[in-house]
Amino acid sequence: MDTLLQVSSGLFLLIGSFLCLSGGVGILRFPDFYTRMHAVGVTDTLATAMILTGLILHNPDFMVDVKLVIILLMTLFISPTASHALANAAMHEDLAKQNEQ
Amino acid sequence: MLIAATLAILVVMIMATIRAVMGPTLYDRVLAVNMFGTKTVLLISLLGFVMGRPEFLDIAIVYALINFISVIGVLRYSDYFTLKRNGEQKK
Amino acid sequence: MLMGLYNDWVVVVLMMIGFYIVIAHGNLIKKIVGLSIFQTSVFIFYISMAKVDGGTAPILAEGIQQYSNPLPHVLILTAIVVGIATTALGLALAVRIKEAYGSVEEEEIQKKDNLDC
Amino acid sequence: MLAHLPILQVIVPLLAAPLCLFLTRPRLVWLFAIIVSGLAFLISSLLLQQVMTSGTIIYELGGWEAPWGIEYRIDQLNALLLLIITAISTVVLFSADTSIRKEIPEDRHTVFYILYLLSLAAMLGIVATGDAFNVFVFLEISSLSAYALIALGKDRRALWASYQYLIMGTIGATFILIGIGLMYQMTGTLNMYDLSIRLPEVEQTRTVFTAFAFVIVGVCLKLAMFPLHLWLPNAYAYAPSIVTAFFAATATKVAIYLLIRFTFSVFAVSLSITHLPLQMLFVVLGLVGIFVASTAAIYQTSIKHLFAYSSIAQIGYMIVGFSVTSVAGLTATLLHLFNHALMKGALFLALAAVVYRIGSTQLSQFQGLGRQMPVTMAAIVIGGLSLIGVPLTVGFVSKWYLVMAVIENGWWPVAVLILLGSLLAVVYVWRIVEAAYFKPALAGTETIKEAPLSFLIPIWTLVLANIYFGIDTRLSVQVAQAASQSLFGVSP
Amino acid sequence: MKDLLAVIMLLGIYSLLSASFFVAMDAVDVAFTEASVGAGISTLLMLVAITMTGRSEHPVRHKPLLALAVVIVTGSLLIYGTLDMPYFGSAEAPIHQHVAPRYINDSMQEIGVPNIVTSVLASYRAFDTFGEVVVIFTAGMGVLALLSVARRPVDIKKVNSFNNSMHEQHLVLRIVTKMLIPFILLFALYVQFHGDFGPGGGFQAGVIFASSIFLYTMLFGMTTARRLINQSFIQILAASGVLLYGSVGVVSLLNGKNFFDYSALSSDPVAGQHLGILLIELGVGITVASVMVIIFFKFADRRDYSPSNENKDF
Repeated sequence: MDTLLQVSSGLFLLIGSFLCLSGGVGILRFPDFYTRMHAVGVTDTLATAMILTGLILHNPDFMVDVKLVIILLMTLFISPTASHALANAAMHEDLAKQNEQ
Repeated sequence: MLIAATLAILVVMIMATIRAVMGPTLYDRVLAVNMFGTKTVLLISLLGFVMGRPEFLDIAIVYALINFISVIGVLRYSDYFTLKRNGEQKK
Repeated sequence: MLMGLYNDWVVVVLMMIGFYIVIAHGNLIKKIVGLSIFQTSVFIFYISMAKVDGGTAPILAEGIQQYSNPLPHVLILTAIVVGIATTALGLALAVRIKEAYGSVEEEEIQKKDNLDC
Repeated sequence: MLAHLPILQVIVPLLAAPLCLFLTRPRLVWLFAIIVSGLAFLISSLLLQQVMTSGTIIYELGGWEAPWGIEYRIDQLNALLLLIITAISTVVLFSADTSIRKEIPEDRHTVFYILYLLSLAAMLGIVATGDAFNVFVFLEISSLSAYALIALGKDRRALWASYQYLIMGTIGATFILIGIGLMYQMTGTLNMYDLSIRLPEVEQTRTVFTAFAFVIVGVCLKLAMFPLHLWLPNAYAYAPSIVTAFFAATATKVAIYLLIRFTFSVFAVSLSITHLPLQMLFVVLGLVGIFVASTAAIYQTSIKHLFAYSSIAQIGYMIVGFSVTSVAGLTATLLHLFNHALMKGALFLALAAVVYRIGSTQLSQFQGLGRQMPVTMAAIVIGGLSLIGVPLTVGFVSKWYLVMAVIENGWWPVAVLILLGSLLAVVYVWRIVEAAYFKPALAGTETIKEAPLSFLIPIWTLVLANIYFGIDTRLSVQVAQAASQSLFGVSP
Repeated sequence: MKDLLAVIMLLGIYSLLSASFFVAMDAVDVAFTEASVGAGISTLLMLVAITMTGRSEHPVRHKPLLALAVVIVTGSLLIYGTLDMPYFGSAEAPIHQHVAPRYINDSMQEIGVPNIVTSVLASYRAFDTFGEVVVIFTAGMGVLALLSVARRPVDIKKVNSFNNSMHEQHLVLRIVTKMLIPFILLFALYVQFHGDFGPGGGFQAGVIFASSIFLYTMLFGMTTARRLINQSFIQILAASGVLLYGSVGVVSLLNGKNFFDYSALSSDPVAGQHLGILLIELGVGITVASVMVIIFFKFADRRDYSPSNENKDF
């Protein structure tokens, strides 16, 4: 049971790190803002969820797990909202520019 | 595995910083800062485990909150500039 | 020596970057940003001296022998508060200066002052 | 309650400041502030008496003994400073209500008194404490309230002066913080007394040298010592007159105190003077400061600027006396510190009265004022004579002691230069006298009346003190001597 | 970097980085504070300030050689000073030998609080912390003195319509924020009262509490927020926080002990210490939260009503 937990925790962390890195490559290499936004927005949320799940599996202490779950929930709420707000603001600015032209 | 994940996050943080410095638009920077913030949250949680005292996750919660608030702040006040500029141009 | 002190040298470089921004830039907001960097670097300097190899955070728990030094942490908590207080007041002054002079550039303000005299 | 006097000294004004917010009318706040300041004055006189009879008082805050907790350590030097600060503050406050009515909008009066009390309490805290980090904290309270008070000035240049002061002051404070950090790293303690015991063991290290340099530069920034004085003239000239009177008489004194405390108590004399070329450096900077600032004072067109530059010159005298590093030299510095507070308090308060009547301190506006405001102008003249160092005024006493101390050390040229510096003071004081008494009044100024009593009484209290302590020097000299002897560890 | 907005964001990153460094250096309390203050509050204040002072910086014309010289001299002096310093992390350094061991070994018996930083902060060096609260109070009063505006708004309607147009587009944000705010407030309370056992305490709690109000204000507008929070009430609150802290000291004075000697508060010294720490942390929290709100509101007020905006078309 213990080894199973350890192995699955490691697996989650691995996937999380991979997603993180791909997001990082995305923010550097993609050509314009919206594509970068896509790269970051998707991987950020998923990678965070993966790594935090990995940590939860890693740790048997109840209090710590509760806090990790809270962080997880908060990221699930906050990350997409922030991405949404950002994209929204960028869209508005673009629209404003087009109107001028 | 924990250490590998920490290193991966550090690398991503460097990437985000590069984007934040390069820009070119304001929104790219905000995006990079936001990404940097979420990665800091992860880094703090991981560091707690690496150092063997994972009780201090409260800090990570604060980071998540502050990150959200500062993104909202930047957007809110950059709106101010955009609207002000548009207003001036209309005149 | 290199291994023992590299950390302090990095801090010194950071401090001096902040210090340079304060005295070399003419924009009032940027000066405050510089002050902020300068102070934060001093905080890093204090905190790094508190670290003990193999120590952990100074919150007592069973089975831990070695703790880092809590006193610099306390001092820096106070200093952070002082820093934010200074920043707030400096920004308030910058805002008032903008209203009174119509600019936050050191050169322009001095030019307008010389006209007054 | 007598045992708790050291802490009450600081805590009474400190807790009174937030209480002001509960009072509804600015007038009430003013009365309250006077009462509090008077109470602080009473406490400081009791403290001085106690220290003179029974020696150093130690007060452990929170009941924790010294290197672990924070302690207040009051010796003769601190007690003298506490007395000066509270006395000046109380006298100045008497005219505050009348003066700020003209200079500050009504809705800021309460905030003004709160900041004033905070500034007072913070200066007392800096002087009373025996803990190096506590000095930093209170230094910041006093600086923050000073920035805000200066920015309340009517002219827009007050804002700019205040901003420059904020930048310089924060750099200075951060330098002090770095210095304290380095000292702490070498000794492991923050308590000044403990530091003075543990520093000699490591005094040869480069780290302690750097720590000393940073603390001294930081304090000198706050002190406005000669090459670092650039923020001071504008800050004094554009602040509300009452604020100028209070700060000119006290703020630089607190910085001098810190300089003395750090060089003589914390770093032993052997380290600060023997190992470093500090003595020469200070003498030269002090003398250059006297000449540059006095010359600058002569060319000013605004009297507030004139006296601000003269303050920088007077700091030069204190630095010279201090760099002699003998009991006599330090006595002269302390005497001058006390006397200069009296002179500048009187002078700037008189200027506040002039501002109240004519709304300006330009020299050209002073024409004929000798006849229109005879009592105020007489005070300015006596204060000016005291600045020059004419016998029967306090200025003479301290210059006398200073010259004697310098000669005792065999520095003849320095003594001559000090006297030459006084001649420059004659020139700038004469310019005021000339304008006020020997020029016809400007057209349309016939209606100017003498200043109201709320100004005249405090001004003349200070002027009479100027004369009294110029004639009867027993009290001031005795305390100054006792303080400098205790700093050098000589038993009286 | 001529765009100040970008500069401020990078400053935020620097602050976050240094806070992560503090965690790595075991200074959890400091990291907590630096994150909420450096990355949160000061970034926000700077953002508000540049909406009033302008976003771009003029190029520097002259070459700042003097500044460079000063910086190099100072820097080399510091490097020179580091040469004799104890090495990084060495347990033999004087600071780990002299004063600190007592805090680490005896604070549990003397004060009974597991977080050593809290016990040093709130009891051994309580007076420093009192000074810290007064610093914050002074800053609040200073901002009040500098930025107060007369009650008369320039054109309240215009300002409001401008603000509203900004909020309408943020429907999603508003809903998420409404869900988050109660949680943030709860978390602030947790930090406030959990400071004895883990990282946190009055200062951090105050900042978190204030930042939830900032969030609300940014999304729902000043007018709504002002309906919620009365200005003079919040000033009184700031003062009473300082007074609460001070009065704990006064009570111990009246009981014949030294100022801030909490053992006077109860018959059992350790219980007295505990009570004292609880009370002063509460005082700190109240003052910090209310002063932060005062400062933020004054800045925002100034922008909406300032005379320099009078003629501008919003």
